[in-house]
Amino acid sequence: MREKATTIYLGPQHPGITGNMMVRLKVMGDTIVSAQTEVGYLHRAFEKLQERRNWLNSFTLMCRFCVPETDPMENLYARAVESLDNIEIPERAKYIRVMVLELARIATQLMWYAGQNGSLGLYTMGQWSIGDRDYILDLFEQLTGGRVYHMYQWPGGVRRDLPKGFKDKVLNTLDYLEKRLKDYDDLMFANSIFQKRTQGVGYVPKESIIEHGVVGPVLRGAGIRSDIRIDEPYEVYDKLDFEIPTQEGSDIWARALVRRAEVRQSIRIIRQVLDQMPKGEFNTKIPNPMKWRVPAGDTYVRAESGRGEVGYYAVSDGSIHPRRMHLRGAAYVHAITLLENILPGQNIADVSAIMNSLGTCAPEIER
Amino acid sequence: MIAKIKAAFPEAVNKAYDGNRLDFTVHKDAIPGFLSHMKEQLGFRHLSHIAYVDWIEENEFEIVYILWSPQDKVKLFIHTRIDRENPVMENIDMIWRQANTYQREMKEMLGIQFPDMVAPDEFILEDWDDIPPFRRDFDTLEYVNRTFWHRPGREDAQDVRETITKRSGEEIPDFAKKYSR
Amino acid sequence: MEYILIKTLEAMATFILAFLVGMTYGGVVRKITGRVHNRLGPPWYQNFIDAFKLFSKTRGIHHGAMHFLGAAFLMVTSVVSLMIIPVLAPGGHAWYNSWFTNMNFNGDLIFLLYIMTFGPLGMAMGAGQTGNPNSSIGVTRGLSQMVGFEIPWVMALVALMISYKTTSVIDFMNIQRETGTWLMFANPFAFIAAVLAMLGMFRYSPFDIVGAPTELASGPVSENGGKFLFTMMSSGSVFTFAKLVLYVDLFMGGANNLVMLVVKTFLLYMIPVLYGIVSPRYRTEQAVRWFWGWPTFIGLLAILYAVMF
Amino acid sequence: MYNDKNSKKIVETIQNWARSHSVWVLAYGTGCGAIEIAPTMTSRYDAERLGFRGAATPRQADVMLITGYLTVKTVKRVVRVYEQMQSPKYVVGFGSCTINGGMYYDSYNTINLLDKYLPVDVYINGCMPRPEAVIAGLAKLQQIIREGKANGAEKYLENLDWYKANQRKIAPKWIAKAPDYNW
Repeated sequence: MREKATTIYLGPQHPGITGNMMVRLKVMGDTIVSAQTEVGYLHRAFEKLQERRNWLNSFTLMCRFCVPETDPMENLYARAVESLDNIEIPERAKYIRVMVLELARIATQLMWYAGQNGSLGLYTMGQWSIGDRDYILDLFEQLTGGRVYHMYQWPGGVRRDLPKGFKDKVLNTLDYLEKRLKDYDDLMFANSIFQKRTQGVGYVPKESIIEHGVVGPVLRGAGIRSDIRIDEPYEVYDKLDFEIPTQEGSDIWARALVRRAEVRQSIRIIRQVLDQMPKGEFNTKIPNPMKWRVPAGDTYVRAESGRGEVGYYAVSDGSIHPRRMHLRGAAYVHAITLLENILPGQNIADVSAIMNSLGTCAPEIER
Repeated sequence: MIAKIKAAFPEAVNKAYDGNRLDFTVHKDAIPGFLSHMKEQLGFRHLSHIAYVDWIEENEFEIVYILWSPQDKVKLFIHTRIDRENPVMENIDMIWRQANTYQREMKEMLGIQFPDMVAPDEFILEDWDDIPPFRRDFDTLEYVNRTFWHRPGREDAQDVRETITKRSGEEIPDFAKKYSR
Repeated sequence: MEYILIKTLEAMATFILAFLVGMTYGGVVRKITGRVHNRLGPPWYQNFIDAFKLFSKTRGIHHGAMHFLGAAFLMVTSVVSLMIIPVLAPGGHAWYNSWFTNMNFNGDLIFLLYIMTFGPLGMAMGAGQTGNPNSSIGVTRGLSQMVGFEIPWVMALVALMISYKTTSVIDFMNIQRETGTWLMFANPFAFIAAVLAMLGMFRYSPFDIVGAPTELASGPVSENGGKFLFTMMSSGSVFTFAKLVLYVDLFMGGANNLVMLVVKTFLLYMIPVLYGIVSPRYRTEQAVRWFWGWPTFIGLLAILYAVMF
Repeated sequence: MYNDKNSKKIVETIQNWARSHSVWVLAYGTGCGAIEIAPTMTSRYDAERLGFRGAATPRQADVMLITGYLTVKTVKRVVRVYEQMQSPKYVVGFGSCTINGGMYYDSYNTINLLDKYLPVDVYINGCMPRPEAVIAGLAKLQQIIREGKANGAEKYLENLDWYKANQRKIAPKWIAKAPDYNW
């Protein structure tokens, strides 16, 4: 049976692939018999380069880990260094960080709207949501100076305070987004063809959740209420009031509903943050970065990104260079073993949709 | 929790930390039994991370398994050291399938051998015939100079600090002198 | 001799008209899609620039003789079906009317049914020659989709044939002129079934499963660039125009002059386009199942209607 | 009459104008710059109004955007994809990583100079370039196409040995397996 199967190389040059990776499919007709991922097209060896940078220079490498969602990585690095060096950051910095993280989450989910619908052939959705994502990037640009790469949440707080009138801008953008989300629902979730394409497709069985380390929207789409923001609250998430949406079904449709609800929760969180944000300092002074020696030790911090749990293991040996930095990405476990596990038996038309709904992010896998 | 683990594995050495962190050091042969016991009995269901450090001074590799217990909300760090000369490690991808990916990366980046692991040879690198790149004795800049080209900079490119001192007459601190060109 | 010469000139005029109108429709569709996408969109003449650019590519890779046949079959199909279909209604009084009465004959509807399935077969040969797995999968999808929408389409035509005892397009147009009612009102079920089949015929979403870019990089044409793609593009636009004209002739009483022709065809063309902009893509078996559901049922109704009344 | 010099020149001018106004971009995000291609192509900065449009396969594409750093593993694929494209074809280097390696200048897995391996027509600097910068670079590409100066493919064919030598230096085993110029 395997002998008659034809091999199809999906990627690296393929419009349906999220990021620069390859999936080698053996198909019989339209049904996939076996799948084998091949990654490594984006390997830049960050963790090797950080052995040659000092503690502040390696911070600028951080946001390059996962391009669609850069802020959780910066947050991880800042918190790792702070916990190694026992830096206490002011309250206002924590609130600003939470606001930036949630804005980044909204931007990521809008990017996901585009990818999911583009993989299903509904290109109008992609045009709309990426056009609206740019308004969030404008907020980032005014706040940090960069559209995609921010380098904003550095060890010791954030790099600069909120500009004048920034709060009103954020609120206007959120109001606009809430209006647009209704249109998205009408175009996407109320669409019978979209439901036909997604319901029951890309099913992640319950028994493979533990052994594959499934996290994030995929886990919540399987009906398990797990989120790093409530499991071990990291900035001021324990003072905020928000829900963790879950769905039964564990297919693309369930994950889509989870992400749809997460955007609304993020908007709610940002509103609370802007209300409760205290006055005061936004940064604690860090020692001179040229000769900043972080005391020896190791730590592991985790954060919840739009694709799930991202963790960061940092080791310092008391020198001006980091000893070892190791990122744990959500896509690192989703896009390789889990994808190879659930692809056989699926239709070849659904591969890119499944990859999008698993939150595949190729640069995060290879780092 | 510490007592439970101690009862099961008396030889495990633990290190005290505050917060929700448990820290154990286990010999490498006991790793699969230890991990499966943690997963099945003590509820550390989620393998969060497998990190690896190259301690070239002690001539050892360190592998850190980080588990997470959803109901107790506890992080468990399991350190183990293996020899750097002939690195061989136990395969655990029958406990957590995702460990297969981590082990492929370790095999490629440090050259650690996992005897009974089923996986393709190449993970990230392709046709790599140098020493495994994440060992600390692999000098990446030297490799770059040997393999690629650097674009020559402009001759009139000034060092930023010198330009600033020329303009404003400020003093360069001593520590910064050794960084300036 | 002069007769043949004049006929040839008229045929060339028809072809040029079809080419211009078809390409312009393509550009206008891109413009409309862009407007729906909240953006400006390309100019309406963008397709002409694209076609000329493709034509002036200096290198074209081919994969053997069959590869050429793929493009050639498409061109032959579109041109022949255009030559069979009468572009303008007989009774018109415009000075150019006599140009566009092409070589139609009794029973040309049967011939059209055959020739319109001819192009995909040639495409299949060409795509098989390229050796690209995406192409072969796309061809399989295309043929299965064709099997899907051919059934309601044939049912609609059979209903018309039964009720009017003719298989000539010209006769249908004459009947509509004499009775004064368009066939879309005379036999509405046939019209609905034919329009539903048209959704699949024009291969806009949700039935663009043949060349789905995110699934199998543009499918059968994925190995064709340069002049091959130019041939396919132009033949596709000519074929679009031919099919639209056929629909107008059969159901909307034809057109007496070019303005009416453009108006009617454009209105018909907007049905698949506007439906496609807001809908995702079906899977292959879903598409076939859809065609064999309501459209086929409505086709049956049309035949019953034709038999009874 | 066709072989007349002036008529040839006129045809060339018209062809270059058409090429400059219909540029199909190959959908191949080789690096992190690809994240800014989406806003460039979609509704805010609408590049299709200038004639840019995505092409799914190398056979149909005119320009390849090297979006950011190129790892050694990707260079091999990029070279093959570039050789499968049909001339006239153009390459746009994207971001400072393609110019001088950028912040990965000392990474063992990313190349530093793109123009040692492929003929680059236009460089867009920045890390990463904003959509406005991308559109400006593409407009520059349109301009040099219109002037008939975008002859990267001819340059590549003329100095094929030099390019192949450079590619062999980083990928010795792979190029040995592949044919010299594979369509």
